[in-house]
Amino acid sequence: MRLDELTRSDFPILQRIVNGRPLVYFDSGASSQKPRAVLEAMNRYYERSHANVHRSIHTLGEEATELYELARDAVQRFIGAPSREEVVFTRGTTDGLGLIAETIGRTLRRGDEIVVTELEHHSNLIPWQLVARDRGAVLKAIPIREDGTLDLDAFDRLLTPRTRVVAFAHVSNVVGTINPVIEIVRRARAVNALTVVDGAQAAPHLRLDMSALECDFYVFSAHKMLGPTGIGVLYGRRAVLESLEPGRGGSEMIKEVWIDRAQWNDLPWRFEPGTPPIAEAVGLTAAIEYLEKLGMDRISEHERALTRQTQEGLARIPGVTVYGPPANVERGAVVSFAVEGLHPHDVAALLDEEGIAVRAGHHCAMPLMRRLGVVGTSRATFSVFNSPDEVSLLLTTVAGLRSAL
Amino acid sequence: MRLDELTRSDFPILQRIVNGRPLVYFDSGASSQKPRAVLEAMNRYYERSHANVHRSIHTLGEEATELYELARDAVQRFIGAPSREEVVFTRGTTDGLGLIAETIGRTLRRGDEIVVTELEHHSNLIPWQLVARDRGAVLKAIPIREDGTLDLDAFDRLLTPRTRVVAFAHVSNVVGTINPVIEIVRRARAVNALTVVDGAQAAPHLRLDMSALECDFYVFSAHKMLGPTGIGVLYGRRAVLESLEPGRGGSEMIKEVWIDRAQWNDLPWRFEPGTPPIAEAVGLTAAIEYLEKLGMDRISEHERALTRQTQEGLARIPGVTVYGPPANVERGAVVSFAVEGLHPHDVAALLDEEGIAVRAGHHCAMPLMRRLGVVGTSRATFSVFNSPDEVSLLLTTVAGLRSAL
Amino acid sequence: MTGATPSASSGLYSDVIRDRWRRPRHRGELPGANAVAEDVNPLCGDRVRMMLAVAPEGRITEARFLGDSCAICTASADVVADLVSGRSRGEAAALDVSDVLAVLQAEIRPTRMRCATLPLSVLAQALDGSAKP
Amino acid sequence: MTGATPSASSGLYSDVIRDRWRRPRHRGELPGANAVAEDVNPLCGDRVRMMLAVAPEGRITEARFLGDSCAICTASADVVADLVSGRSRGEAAALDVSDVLAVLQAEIRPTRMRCATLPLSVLAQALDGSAKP
Ligand SMILES: Cc1ncc(COP(=O)(O)O)c(C=O)c1O
Ligand SMILES: Cc1ncc(COP(=O)(O)O)c(C=O)c1O
Repeated sequence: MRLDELTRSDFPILQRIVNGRPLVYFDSGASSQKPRAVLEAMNRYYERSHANVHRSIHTLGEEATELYELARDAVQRFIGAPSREEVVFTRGTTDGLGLIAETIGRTLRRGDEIVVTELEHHSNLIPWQLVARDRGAVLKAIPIREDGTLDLDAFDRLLTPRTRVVAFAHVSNVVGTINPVIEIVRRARAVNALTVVDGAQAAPHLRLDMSALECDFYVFSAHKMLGPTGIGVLYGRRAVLESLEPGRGGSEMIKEVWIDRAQWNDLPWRFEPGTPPIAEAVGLTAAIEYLEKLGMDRISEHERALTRQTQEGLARIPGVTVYGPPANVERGAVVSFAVEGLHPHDVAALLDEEGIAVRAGHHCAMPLMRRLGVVGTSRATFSVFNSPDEVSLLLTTVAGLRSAL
Repeated sequence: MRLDELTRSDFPILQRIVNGRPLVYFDSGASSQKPRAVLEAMNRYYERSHANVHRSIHTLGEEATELYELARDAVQRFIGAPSREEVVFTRGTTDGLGLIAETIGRTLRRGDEIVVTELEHHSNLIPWQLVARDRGAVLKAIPIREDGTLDLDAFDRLLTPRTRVVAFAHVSNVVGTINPVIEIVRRARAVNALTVVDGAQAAPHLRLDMSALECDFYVFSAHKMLGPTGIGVLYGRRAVLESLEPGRGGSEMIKEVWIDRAQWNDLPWRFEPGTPPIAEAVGLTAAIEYLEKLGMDRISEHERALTRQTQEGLARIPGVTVYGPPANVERGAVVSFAVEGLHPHDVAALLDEEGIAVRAGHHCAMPLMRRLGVVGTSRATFSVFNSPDEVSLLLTTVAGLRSAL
Repeated sequence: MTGATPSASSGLYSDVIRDRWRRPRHRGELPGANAVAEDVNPLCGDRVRMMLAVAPEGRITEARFLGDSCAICTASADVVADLVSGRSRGEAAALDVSDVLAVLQAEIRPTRMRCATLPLSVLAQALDGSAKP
Repeated sequence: MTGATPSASSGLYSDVIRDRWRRPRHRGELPGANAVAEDVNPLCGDRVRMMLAVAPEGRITEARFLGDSCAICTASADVVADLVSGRSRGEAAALDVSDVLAVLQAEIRPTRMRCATLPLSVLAQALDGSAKP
């Protein structure tokens, strides 16, 4: 059975009728829908076991703590992290990237260099801008080539002995480029720079293995991978996490506190101030189990087929431009396109009239938009429940759009 | 009808049997339980309307954005904030306090002074320690008197022209003291210091009115006020919010972005980087509606009766010490106590044997513990569904404890 | 056309929007403009620039716009330019989104409302900026 | 008592825990201790100090503890002091939580496990610190 046939009935929202048509949801890249199992796990938690975690002796507190820490084990397994202490729960990708930028930021000196790329999401750019401004560091960006891939020769020229951090997306949320993580990490290592990978668009779609990637940090959000809003993950290599002072303070992350000073807690809690997103962690466990049951390789294959169908189909429509790597290159589950004579907003609005949800705009990647020479694009992104028929509907609808306005 | 009689059936978790007894949950101060209406609102959201917010043209995106922004209106009304732009969603009290400490922190200079109190939760202490360390600022604490109230004369002596921030809890999470916010704000204003109020233990129990309190910032968590985990609120006076550079970067909080710089978005989004906790905002709306339907004054009254019953009852048991203000002084819905010859952990564990959940330990207030001369306390906290019978059970069980170990 | 009811417009966009999007009357540079502003819709990156020629006594003699913008935003900008031409500075400042929507003959959904209002806020900035000296 | 099965202990705490909590054998200062460490359980603030007198050839001649700690932690510290007395430094370092639990005759719930293990980690720190010179 195809993956969509297997999974559609697990997603309650797919019963929605939008403007008289069955919902076709092609916006999982912005935020995915949730299978029933995720909602049920959170409900069960709230209805049976909720309490605050970690500091509690009573039964509910024990159950909540155990469920919360089981989520850490699930994530460790899901991303192939060497140890559970390397899995820090955050509030999302933006939060995780901000946390790590601030934390590394404290160690930077005037003139140190941070390298990002031209295709970063703002969440992997602005935190570094703030750090660079505060510390007097220099921010540089690896340029991209016409086809949306990174110019690695230019990267080599940007690297210097002052390069302290290289921060980049695993998969572009606009053009779908899968960046060569292992290769970039290798070159960054050669100058002793730390590597921070924004995995927001990779975690939902690719099998991850931290031991193979060898990056220092890897960050993603649950809400894009069938999990709930409100929680994300920061993976950090133990040796590096241990060497860093926590960037943010609060309860849970301390061992002992005086008015004027505090002693930090052990990993991973040192980086988790305050009451964590507990129900959300339980939901994330359920999302991971759901993905694992389907199998990440099978998911990649399914989404790749939809992506290729979309890319090739759109490219055949007169007046439609497709951005990013050519169809024979592997890419993430995302296709950005433009329809001649129509603004991306209007494309999205007209598709919505047919029940089709795509995203339009700058996708939080304004520097990339400038590089592509557009204000925005229309973007279709895919998940396990999307079908080839839905893609066909998108293609015929887009083909009719130019006469629509 | 008493409030507990009215509400008990709304809380699914109260069906729980713990160690053979019906659950008696006296740990709402750590995290409250959730009425069915909150869980249903989140489910409905996920099953019908989920999408990412703000940047989306399609129908689900519009619905999600509307629901998310309606939560802002609900909070504005609930706390009596002059305008909706002053309501910033965070991930919880710790997150909000950290955010505002970092944000104010950027404006501090060497020798500037920050005043906290001796009874702060670590979440309103460590962020200021980090800021003080980074900026070379001086951190001072208002001492407390024997009865757990602040020594306001000492406060006056701590205030100087260099005082830039006064950060304090509205209600102590350990001894229940209700601090005189209006009075403290008045004195802080006199030296032009900003005021930051930790309302984590007040929001669930007291009617709030920002216009009356006149503090600059007020921070709390949804999970302690019948709402979900993963979301909190930072109220900030508009003029002050507008004068501050955002402390944390990411998507959503910008208007325009170049590789080396960015232009900030309008309030309140300027302080909300990344995908927000959307479903959690929907849950918070439902929690607020639930509280409002019961009426905050009625809630205060109900919980105050339980608190007084507990305080007076415990004080009559030989060998039991109750901390904090005397019974004739108003306090929050919290009673900390000690049983002679028993460690607080063991008190909690022995009560749990009878199905009674209380918290034991330092309650994230180690400096206060030191001041009280204890390692920890046992602590009972109350919510709308707690009954006088449950308190009676607590009292008889505690009375039997000294022979238990 | 101003006599038509909103229901006369079919589908997502009104005929006025379609028409003004295809053939805006006031799009282009305005050499000699003395009140100019430009802003961006943070939600999508759309950008609009309003250029006004204001006579010494305060009358707006001509208005033009430029923009990378969607149909609603473009049509709105075009209508705004229309409405302010020949008006006094004060009359222009009093312009409000309902005036624009009345001409557009359209119901705008909440998330697209900023598309419709961006030209108005750019207009206000242009009037503001030029008022100072 | 070591022959009794866990089920012989009733309720939440085993008889061994109750007994060692009421009357610890090794609680108190140890003047002349030459391997000392102290640590805190971050979850609750409990604090334990282990003091060892280590003879030149490496044998632990005496062990004592001090602590603000709950019944489980106190009993565990008392058992640890018992078990290391007379052992070599290497034997002491090999001690593990199962050895302590065997003596305590108790099932410890996950959230209380750190109460039981804190004395062991303090022991390890004491041995570590003294090993260096
Ligand atoms: C007074 C006070 N401040 C701050 C906090 C921290 O709240 P949170 O853990 O939700 O961030 C709490 C609760 O733990 C509290 O009681
Ligand atoms: C590549 C990339 N990075 C970061 C983010 C930000 O994730 P979040 O909004 O969950 O913090 C996103 C999604 O919006 C993304 O696609």
